[in-house]
Amino acid sequence: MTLALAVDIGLAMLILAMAGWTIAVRDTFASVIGFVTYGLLLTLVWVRLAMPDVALTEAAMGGGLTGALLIGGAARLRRTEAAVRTERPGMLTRTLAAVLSATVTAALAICVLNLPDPAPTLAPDAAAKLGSTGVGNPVTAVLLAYRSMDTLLEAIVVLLALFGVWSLAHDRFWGGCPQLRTHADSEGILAYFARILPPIGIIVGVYIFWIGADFPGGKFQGATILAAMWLLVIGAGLAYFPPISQAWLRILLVAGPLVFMVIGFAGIVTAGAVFAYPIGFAKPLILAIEIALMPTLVLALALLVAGAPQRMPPQ
Amino acid sequence: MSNIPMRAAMTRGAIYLGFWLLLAGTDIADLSAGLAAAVAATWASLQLLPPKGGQFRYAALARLALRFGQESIIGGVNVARLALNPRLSLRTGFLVYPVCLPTGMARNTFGAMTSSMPGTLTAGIDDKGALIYHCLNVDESVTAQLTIDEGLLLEGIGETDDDA
Amino acid sequence: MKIAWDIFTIVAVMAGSFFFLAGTVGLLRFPDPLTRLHALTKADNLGLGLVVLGLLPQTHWPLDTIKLIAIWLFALLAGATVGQLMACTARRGGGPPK
Amino acid sequence: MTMPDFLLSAAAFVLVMVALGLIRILRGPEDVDRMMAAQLFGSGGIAALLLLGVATEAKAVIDVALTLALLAAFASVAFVQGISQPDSDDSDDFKETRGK
Repeated sequence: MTLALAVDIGLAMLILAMAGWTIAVRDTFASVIGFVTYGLLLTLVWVRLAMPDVALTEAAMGGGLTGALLIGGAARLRRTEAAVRTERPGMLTRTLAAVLSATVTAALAICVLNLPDPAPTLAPDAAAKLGSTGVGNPVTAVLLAYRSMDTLLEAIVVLLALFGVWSLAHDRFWGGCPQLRTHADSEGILAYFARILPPIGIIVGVYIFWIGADFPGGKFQGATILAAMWLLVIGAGLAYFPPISQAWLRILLVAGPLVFMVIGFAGIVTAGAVFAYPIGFAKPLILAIEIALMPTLVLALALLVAGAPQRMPPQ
Repeated sequence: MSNIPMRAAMTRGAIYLGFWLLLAGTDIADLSAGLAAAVAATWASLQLLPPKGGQFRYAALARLALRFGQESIIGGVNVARLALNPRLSLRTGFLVYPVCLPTGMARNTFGAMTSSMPGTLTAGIDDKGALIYHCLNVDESVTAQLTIDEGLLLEGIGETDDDA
Repeated sequence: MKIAWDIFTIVAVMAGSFFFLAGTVGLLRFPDPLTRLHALTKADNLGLGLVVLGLLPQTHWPLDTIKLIAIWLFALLAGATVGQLMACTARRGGGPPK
Repeated sequence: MTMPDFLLSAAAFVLVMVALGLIRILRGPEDVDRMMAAQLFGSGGIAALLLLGVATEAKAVIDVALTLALLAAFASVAFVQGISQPDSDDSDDFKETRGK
């Protein structure tokens, strides 16, 4: 057994243990903290699987935004948790849930164990045409040249999720400002941190976004970092969320998918197919789409964490 | 725009651009994105941390950095020794240290630095604005150490009396 | 020359790993949250610092090398901030408002 | 033992160490303790990641570690805010709406 294999097996055991514990523990807060740790482990696993793009996403999402989102949620559920814990579901419900989960697991296991060996792959075909896209990172090429429709739908899904969150707002607060818990002292340590880190975070976020064309990285990862920086500033009480009725905010939110669609459908005229890029223009067009999607994603991700509006819009 | 913000903006912009070049390399093709990022970072930095006049004394800051390095190593060794010692010999307790440093950046930098130094951990601010420290071993030497650090930091940011 | 750097790497990385061990032991052994925070903020930062230091000769100068130092500085800043924030929380009782 | 092998075993050692720290997550008793263990896991994770990255000469891993280091404090900040502040704002709002 090689050393690398031993490390991988150890990682797998650890991640299984962490996953099991996250499900088994009764306390929501403990479970959420377990989940954040699980995300960190997952980052390591993706690195071991030689998928740095995914590792980067997991590091930004799992370590940052999802963690903050879930911890905030757990803090809110605190008050109701004691009541919920007394309501244990009946024997029948629990047995049914167990059987259902076991069936899904078994089905997945059967699928995975019966995969043909070697697994069918389109990787050589994708790599062969990489040159015509002008993009160096195969992941970006797949996302924006071969499967751009999926990527467009992903961006739209993020927006739809945001609208879903907004729709939870009380009628009175519609069009108002989302709010984080910001009772921090503007001279305190959190404010200190939030004054120093964001400029550096902006550089790193833009860097991760920019290199995505040729190396692991990309708009989702970069946007997550930028959104996290914005949330940090707001969380430290140094800034506020804009009211969601602001025109510029709504324009930026739809601008990304809109530019994507316009360029995609322009392909009918210029290249003979929807989402096809005219020869020689692939890279600039892909870059234009990514740049337009960037503000959309930053806003949408930060506002998703912020939750529904909780304050009246300013008159 | 007066002189101070302008100069601060140029300095900070240069630093952020330098950081970009470290990350992305000096490829000309990447420079436009780097400039945009540097401008955004400088803007954010000026918003979050409005520049004030005042002279840094780099010699004192360098001495402080050196001391910080040494002390954090001692701090780490100290904790390691305590943790691995079969008999836990801790006399933990709180200590209130009244700070002369101005509130805001200077005081927080002090709090952050001393938290990495042996035996001390900043655990909040009391009503009068003094820092509350949690100490692994409460005795006289803690205050003496903190005073040395504070003196160096005061000198470094040009807040000492001999400035005039 | 390469041998000397390799030995440097091995020594520094081992020293760093030792501090992670110490941090973990402190985290498990120390009696109360505030004391445990000492173990976390100090042993941990030193451990990461030494690991980074040890890796420096193995990376491509200058970009990767400086990136590694930047990573350590960020972690240091984050550690100092989080340490203080949690110390405040722990001093005030730590428990959530119930 | 070659250099990559050494770095790989160092990564494994650091991982085992921080994983043992996870016992704190299991035991608590306070939520602060749990969060602390997660934080330790964060810096240990960065160290393990760098060791793995240099051992396998995967350049992109350094960017992953950079991202982790930048966001290392993020979850803990959310935690401190969530735990230390009672839900004053929105509970006020709820009371207001219920009163009507």
